[in-house]
Amino acid sequence: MIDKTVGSVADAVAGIRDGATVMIGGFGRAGQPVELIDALIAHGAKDLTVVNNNAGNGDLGLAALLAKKRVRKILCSFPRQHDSWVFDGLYRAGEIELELVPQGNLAERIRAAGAGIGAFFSPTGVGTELAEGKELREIDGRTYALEYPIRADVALVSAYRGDRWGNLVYRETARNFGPIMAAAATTTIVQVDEIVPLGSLDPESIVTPGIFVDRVVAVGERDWLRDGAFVGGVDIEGRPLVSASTGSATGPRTKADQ
Amino acid sequence: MIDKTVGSVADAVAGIRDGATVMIGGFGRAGQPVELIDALIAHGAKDLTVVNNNAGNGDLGLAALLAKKRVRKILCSFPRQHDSWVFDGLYRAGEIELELVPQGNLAERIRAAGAGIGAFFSPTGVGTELAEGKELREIDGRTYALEYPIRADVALVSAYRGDRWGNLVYRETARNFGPIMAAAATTTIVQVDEIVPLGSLDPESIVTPGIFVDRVVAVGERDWLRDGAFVGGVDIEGRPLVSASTGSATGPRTKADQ
Amino acid sequence: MSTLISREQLAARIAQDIPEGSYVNLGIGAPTLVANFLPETLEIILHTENGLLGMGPAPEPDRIDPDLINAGKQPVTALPGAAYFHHADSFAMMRGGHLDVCVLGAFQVSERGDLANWSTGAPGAIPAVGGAMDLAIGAKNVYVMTDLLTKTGESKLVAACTYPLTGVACVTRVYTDHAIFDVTPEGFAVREAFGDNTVASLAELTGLELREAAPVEGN
Amino acid sequence: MSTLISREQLAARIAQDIPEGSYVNLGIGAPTLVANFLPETLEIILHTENGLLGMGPAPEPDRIDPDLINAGKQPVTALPGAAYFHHADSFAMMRGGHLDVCVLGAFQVSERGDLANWSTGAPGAIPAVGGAMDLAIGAKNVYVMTDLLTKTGESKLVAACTYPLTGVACVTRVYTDHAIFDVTPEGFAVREAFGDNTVASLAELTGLELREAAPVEGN
Repeated sequence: MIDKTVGSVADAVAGIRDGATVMIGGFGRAGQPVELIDALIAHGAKDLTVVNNNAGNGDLGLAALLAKKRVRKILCSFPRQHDSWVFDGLYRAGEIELELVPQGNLAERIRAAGAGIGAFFSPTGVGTELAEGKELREIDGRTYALEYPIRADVALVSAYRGDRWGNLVYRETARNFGPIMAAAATTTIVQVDEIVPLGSLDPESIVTPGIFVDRVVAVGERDWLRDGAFVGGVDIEGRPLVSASTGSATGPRTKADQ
Repeated sequence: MIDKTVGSVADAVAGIRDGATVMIGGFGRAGQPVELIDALIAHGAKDLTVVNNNAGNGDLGLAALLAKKRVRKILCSFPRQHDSWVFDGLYRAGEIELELVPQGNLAERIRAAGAGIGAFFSPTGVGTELAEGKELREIDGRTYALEYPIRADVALVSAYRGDRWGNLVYRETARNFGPIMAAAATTTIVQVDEIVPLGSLDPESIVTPGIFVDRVVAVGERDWLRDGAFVGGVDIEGRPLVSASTGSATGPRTKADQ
Repeated sequence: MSTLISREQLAARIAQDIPEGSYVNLGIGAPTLVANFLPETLEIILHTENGLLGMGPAPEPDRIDPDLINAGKQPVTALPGAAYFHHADSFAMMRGGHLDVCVLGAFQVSERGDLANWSTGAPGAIPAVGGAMDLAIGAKNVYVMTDLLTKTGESKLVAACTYPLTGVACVTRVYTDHAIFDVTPEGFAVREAFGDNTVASLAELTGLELREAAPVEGN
Repeated sequence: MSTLISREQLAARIAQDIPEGSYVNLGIGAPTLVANFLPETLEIILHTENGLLGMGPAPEPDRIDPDLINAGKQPVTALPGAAYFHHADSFAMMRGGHLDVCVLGAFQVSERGDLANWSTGAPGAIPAVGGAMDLAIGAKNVYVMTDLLTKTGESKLVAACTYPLTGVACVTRVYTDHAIFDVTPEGFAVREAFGDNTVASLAELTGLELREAAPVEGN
């Protein structure tokens, strides 16, 4: 019997080496595998290269991993956010290396790794400083820059439900980078709300087939769901709303981030 | 109100020009938009370039279009099948041009067109006669050949259900080339079993978002379903099985085809 | 002082130019306002690059869903007919030219349609680009929504951008608080001047040679 | 005449070398037989390149579903845990090296592992390649299943292929009716000789220098 499920997040992240390249799913908070990141922090691997769209929000999840100085380098499209103070401090202190990649090139380079593409010509970024030094080519009257795959040793992904073969479905825009990172890493580790019996995910609707998944761990239902139904009652960070008499738990959002 | 539905297959294929490049979905019979092809035959457009995995089976669908000598050139991966007599005859008579493309390069080149990729390096076919004349490059110790997008003026696609925004779901392995062809053509025309009310397709399970679709026409439920449930009772070509006393309607299959 | 229209008026004006059935990406910041002025009677499908077509308005505060956000990481809703997809599919959609319109902010737009909107190049600033470069080169029509002048009075329409570029020759039209400008092979053309602005007064403000845009049928 | 094992025996022998949990693509023709010998007690996940992982056996005749076929366009079923996907995703899976094993037929295999299995190059033949080239270069282990000799007695193991190639240096192992051969940097090595076949007799049949394969632990 194939059983990719593991009993704890500690077991899930076991074996991640110092110096590993680790893809971490999520766009901001949505789809960020917070429990797996916490387990990675406890696990202790250091000198990591991290691939994520952002560079951490607030003090939890990826930001906490950065704060522990476990990350040597980060590849991302949008590190600077209103609550990216952990990254900001490290960057200004020269304690973390940044490779800035336009978001679509980031996504397509990750896909290329999983899809066995050696390199591809992208129109994004051509003529800007982010394409400096890249090979350019005019094809059918348009100029493209050559982009290479981004591979990883490990991907940490947050999905919604999974089965023991590693088949996954996601929830809403928390899908984001999960499916492509799952395919681009040597070892793909997934946290889900719930592990469901084999055959209960609709084969027409599985987003990540189990072939891309190595380990699956259940971390319990997200706070804004009950038995799979949306009930709300949280702020955008997923924190419970407090009653009006004591004020909202939601901090002020000073500006929108990308 | 956005309404991409049209009332007849004739309306659906209206405006297809002589000389157009037409992608036609399907892998063999599965997912082949037979009713749209019949409408295209009636419409009369000629001198077409067709992109399909195969080059027609039996005497219906794509084979019928070929038999009418409406197709100047075909791009496909597997023209030769036990029942590809129409193509075989035209090819031997020099009446049709063939561009043979390995199936994965065919799929990826179609995807590249829809995804705005200028070209990509593929390992498939390198060192074979199908990569002769292509630009080669060694990347990380492996040799790749440069492949260019395949675009089309029109895509004819068969899906399972669609809504008036053009959102689509497919059925089983009849999905095959539909989603990527829908994205690679200037005008995408889709036949579905049934047009369902907007909002009745699960947004997590829509395979082709309506942005890639221009026209949708309902052609009625496939013969092996009843009210969406599989009932069987047909052969692999979709023809009703006859009773055992009169023999099977299924012709002998002499060998497997790819 | 010449007539200025408010940011809301400008958002409403842009909304007028978006026909029913368009697939539209509204960049973070001011362009998001355009959504408030799209007529409810028209079906216009909003794309957010983090994986959703058919984005709806913000939810009530107690119905915020942290899994359902826009590119600005603000809570949104999904309309009937919406579809979710992953990041590679979402940016394929953009890069492949499937969006009809995107509306972006700008630091500068050049006469040939170069856009600078992601970095001022200030020393010590932390660079961040997000999806800006993909949006700039991906949509069929790239509309810029901006004040014409910076806070210190310099024109954001320029002969050549001095800030780092987001995309080359990608902008279709610039909607400003003074006027609407088309990007043409001959440089900026004034499509519509608000209030007492004129081609001449705008030329003086921008320091550029301007002309009147040729009429277009519909949009 | 040396001992030959039957095609069924060979399929069974290949099945033995496929561990539980493997993702496997069985090429059209003889390799399809391997599925009949995969133990029902083991979960081995079959891929078919037309968009399905978790392929099951053929259905009963009155339960044929024309939408559910394999790469050979024969009716199949889907097991619990199956997943459907489109062609670009399916071939990305192959090209990306995610399949553990594929089993293919062959016209010829060369000492360096070149495979020829799609065309005899005969004049007038209609060329057709399908997914053969993608399978040849995509799987972690490319197993060939074939008779050792052609009907006219020539060896299919050759110093260099004379038929058009499907892939270069891609074959891992060749399962024949006479013996199993590993492809190694030093050419073919006999992993297992059936019946009274020996390295020496096989060398004579193939006209190649052969050696015994080094033992491997497990598979």
